[in-house]
Amino acid sequence: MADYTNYTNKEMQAITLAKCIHDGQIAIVGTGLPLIGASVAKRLFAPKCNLIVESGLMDCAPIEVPRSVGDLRFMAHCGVQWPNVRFIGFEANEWLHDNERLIAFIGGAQIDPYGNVNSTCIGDYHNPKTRFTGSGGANGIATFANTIIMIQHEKRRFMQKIDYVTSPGWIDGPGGREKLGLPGNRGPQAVVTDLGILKFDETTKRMYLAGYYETTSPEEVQENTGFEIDVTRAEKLAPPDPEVIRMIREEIDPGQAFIKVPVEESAK
Amino acid sequence: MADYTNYTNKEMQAITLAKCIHDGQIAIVGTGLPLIGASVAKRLFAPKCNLIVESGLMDCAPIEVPRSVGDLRFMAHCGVQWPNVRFIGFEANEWLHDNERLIAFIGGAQIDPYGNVNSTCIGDYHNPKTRFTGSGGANGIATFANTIIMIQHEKRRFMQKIDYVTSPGWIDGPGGREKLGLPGNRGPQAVVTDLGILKFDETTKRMYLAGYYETTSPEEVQENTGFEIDVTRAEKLAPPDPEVIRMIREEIDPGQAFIKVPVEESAK
Amino acid sequence: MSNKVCTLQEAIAKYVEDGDVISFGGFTTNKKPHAAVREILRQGKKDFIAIAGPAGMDWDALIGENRVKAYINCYTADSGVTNVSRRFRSKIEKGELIYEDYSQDAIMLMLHAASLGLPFLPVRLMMGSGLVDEWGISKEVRKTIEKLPDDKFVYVDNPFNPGEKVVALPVPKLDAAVIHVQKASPDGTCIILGDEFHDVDIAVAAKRVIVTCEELVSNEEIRKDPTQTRIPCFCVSAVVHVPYGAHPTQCYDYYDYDNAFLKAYGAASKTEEDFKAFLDEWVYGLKSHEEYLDKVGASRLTKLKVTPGFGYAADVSKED
Amino acid sequence: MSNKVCTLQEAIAKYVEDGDVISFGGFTTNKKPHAAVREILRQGKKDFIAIAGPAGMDWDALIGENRVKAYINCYTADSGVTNVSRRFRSKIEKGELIYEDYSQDAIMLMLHAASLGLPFLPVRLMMGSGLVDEWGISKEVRKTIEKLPDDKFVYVDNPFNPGEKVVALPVPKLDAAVIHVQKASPDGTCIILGDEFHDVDIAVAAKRVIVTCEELVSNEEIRKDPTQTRIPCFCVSAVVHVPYGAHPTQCYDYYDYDNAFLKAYGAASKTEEDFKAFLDEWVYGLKSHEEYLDKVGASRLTKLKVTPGFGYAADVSKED
Repeated sequence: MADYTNYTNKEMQAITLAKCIHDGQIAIVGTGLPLIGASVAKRLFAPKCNLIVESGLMDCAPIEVPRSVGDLRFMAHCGVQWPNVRFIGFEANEWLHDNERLIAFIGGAQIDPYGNVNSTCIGDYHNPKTRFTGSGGANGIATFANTIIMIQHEKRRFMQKIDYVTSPGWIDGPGGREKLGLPGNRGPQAVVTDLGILKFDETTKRMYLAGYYETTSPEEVQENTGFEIDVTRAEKLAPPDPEVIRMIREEIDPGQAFIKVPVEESAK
Repeated sequence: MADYTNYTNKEMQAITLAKCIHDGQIAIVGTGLPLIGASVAKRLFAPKCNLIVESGLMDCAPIEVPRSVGDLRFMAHCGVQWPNVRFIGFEANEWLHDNERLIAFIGGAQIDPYGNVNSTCIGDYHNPKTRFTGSGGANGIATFANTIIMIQHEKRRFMQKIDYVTSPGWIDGPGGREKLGLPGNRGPQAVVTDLGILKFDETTKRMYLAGYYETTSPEEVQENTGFEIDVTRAEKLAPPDPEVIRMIREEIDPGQAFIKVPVEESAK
Repeated sequence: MSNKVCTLQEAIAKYVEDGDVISFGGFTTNKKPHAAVREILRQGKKDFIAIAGPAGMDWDALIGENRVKAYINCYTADSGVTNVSRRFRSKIEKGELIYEDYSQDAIMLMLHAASLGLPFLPVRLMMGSGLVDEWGISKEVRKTIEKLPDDKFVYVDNPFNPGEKVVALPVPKLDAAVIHVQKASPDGTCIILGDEFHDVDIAVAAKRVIVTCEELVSNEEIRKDPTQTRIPCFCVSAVVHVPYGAHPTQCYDYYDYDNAFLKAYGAASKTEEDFKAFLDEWVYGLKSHEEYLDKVGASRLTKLKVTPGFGYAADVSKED
Repeated sequence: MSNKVCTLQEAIAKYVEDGDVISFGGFTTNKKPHAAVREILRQGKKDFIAIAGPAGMDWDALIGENRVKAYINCYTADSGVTNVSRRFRSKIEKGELIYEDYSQDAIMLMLHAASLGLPFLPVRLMMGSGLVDEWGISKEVRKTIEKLPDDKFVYVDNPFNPGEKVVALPVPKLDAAVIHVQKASPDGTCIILGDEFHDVDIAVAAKRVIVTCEELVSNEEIRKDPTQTRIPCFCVSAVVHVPYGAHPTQCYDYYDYDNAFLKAYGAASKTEEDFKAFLDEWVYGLKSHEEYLDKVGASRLTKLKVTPGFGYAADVSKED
């Protein structure tokens, strides 16, 4: 029998992402961890949630893990294969209609205390040390939808000031979005890392540690965060049910496209 | 044997319209006479012309005469069933690309010496004596495409000043379109009536009589035109080949949806 | 996925409100949601701000019944049957309708811009015409109608082409949209065959969307070939199974127009009295769409079926 | 209707010009017109103003070969294979590429606005981000590049909502577009299956349009079911029959991506030397698409065929 109690922080991260989706919500997912998380959510926590992707594929139910948001695996048996511009319009109209249904997952290379995210470059934009892909759909998503940010928890990524804002978060605190022309009633809801889950203070809009994994600690989170972070409200999150781990390893990502099974397990 | 020499002015008008389409052109047609004309053109004078309609149906080849631009008879076996906005974009891009392919047919209730057309109302716009449908696609067409105007030749329709400009023509002469923001290299090319064909002077952009039917005369045209019109350049147009009349009556509009066969003929 | 199937009565009662900014799908005599319009008439809903695309007897009847507070219009005729809808004409000639004219291009792009969520819409349309020279609804009157923008349009400069003046159009904020489609599933996913017209635009742009459908198919069935689907479930509030829901207009791949019916309406609508009698007979005198269908008659409906291979009710019986 | 069928060499030679403002269809690893891109590489065409939608190895290879004068971009990666395209990254890090970042939403809407013929495009996008704070190409440099607008964007007021500032984007003027479709007819009518992405937009917006297709069907055949067609003949300059023309990317209903090939490119493109060697082997060393297909190999291509009922190359051989 395979061992499903030896869960990894990455698996814990996927499950924590999954719990961010409320039942009945429409989750904008990409590939990778958010898709794994959304798949877990759809099977366990939020069976009535629906998945959409920024390329315009609405109401997806991939059987095999897609590699990109334009993948045929997303297209097969989805609800509608919309061109991208209709997705953009849908996203904007959800805000215009004051609907609270959208929850989106975005990633990045750097994040600041207000959840502003950089996925464009390290260093000066014009002479970058490292260049990434650019915005993709993330900027539009961060404009109109509530987001869950997914990022590796490292000091060099959690920075007081990031090099470039690809996807706006709460800018510099309360009222920050409005003054720049962004919808004020949308923004990042949580940051899910390999160490825990961070949320934003309702008053200050600054990040605080809301939960950490059994295998991590508030201290470890602070050590890996490049700015002062409030850990006083943090709770230890319960470990995952082995059945959930089994589901991820055997059903959702059997090819280990995005989550590697621990070595002792895969060597078995 | 049916008599195909007893052609009517309406049939002559359809044939004159047909000759306005050059081979290889894309004709924007509605229903009624322009469609009859375009069908004649496609069969005889311009076999490589294509028909499109403002509802977005591209490259139509109706077998039975459609009653409206959204008719299933236009949709069946057309090239593409575009939504209307793509038609609008296509029309605008033909101008942006400096293509000279489009030729459009529009109708109206009133026309002035510069080919400005009213299809909205008789009398004051706010308190009209008679209200018509409104613009439909005609305004956009008159903005971006060269047009052929089809109208009954009556004094009350050919006016020095029309009650409302639904579809702009040459406005008030040379430079008139440009100064109002309209493409200056597009505009009305001819007016085809039940009495003849009128064109626009290259220098003054004012209407003149270019041709009249065997059954009419320059004098009759002037009598039925509510403004001074130059008839000195007018030529008598050759009568139609009986074969063309046969084609209209037997093949193109056998149900007499838009062109009535003369009474002695239909009573036969 | 939630099940949105309900009766036509329930759908109209719940998702169409007095005073709504509302738009209908279809094009003059093609795929107009007439069954839903008849139910709107029956339920007495009123005070609409109509963003009428190419309209016909749908809006003409509502205008005739004084249900329209402001009519934003580009074309109103059951084209090919009447050259202008008669109640529309009559109310305007009598000064009893508040109306605004745009070109069809402008209105279709405005609805499209709404579906794209644009803040406003700059176009090179309507210039040099009465459509910019005349405002059907003055700024003063507009200010008294809450859901109408204060301006019909505004000239703005093209920031990328100095000196070029273009027309900025307002983007409508639709409260409700009603469309008729060929197939829908209980969750609201829709298949539209033939020209979609502006149906997808208004389904995305409106807050409340009613879909009437020829065939109700399972959520699983409708996902078998997503190259055919056009509207995702998220956009739809109610799904109503209404066979012949577009009668007397056409429905691609299903049925042709009922020209005799349209002609009868065209004739009746010439006078107030005949119009009222027509509605009494075909709308108010009937409790439901089912009664309407029975009154139209099964054999008459059967004759409207499209001829396979033609897409309309062609008479091929005399073919050699 | 004119016959527009020609060879890939002829199409690229005639309809793609040095200095073109150009856009390709498809989405990262789906339906990219790679055969055409390889021919563009072979013919030495250059100095492109690229309006790159979600790009991958298509634009990465052209950037690596210094064919791009200005790169208007939102995303460049064969996503799922490389997290960023390596020549793109390298050229930027070395300061050897003139580039501008927009969000994907912005670029897709800009191409759509071009297809609609809008004079400019107001959006509520990119605000509060580096996308408005930083200009990749300064106004000064823009003025030296004839076919680029002088401004990346301009803030304008929403004339219908006093006080609201929105972002006005320029509408690109495309000289050329290249798309790959499932079926086309000699006159240029196209069937696109699966997500059309921005393919129809660029086909309408561009002055010259090259269509490569999996299957060339007759003008009559393609009109049998116009619910499937997406692009009318009028928009197309050249039709080229190029089976597997999107390889190594996907083509809905036809074949899956060749992941090993994409991975090989991803690895090779990490260094200038390996990148050059890869192109020598797979582009310059081959005279035509036919030679390319033979080199890829028939059995390898066969394995990519989509599994009926799945839409991708699913392994159903182990099903119970």
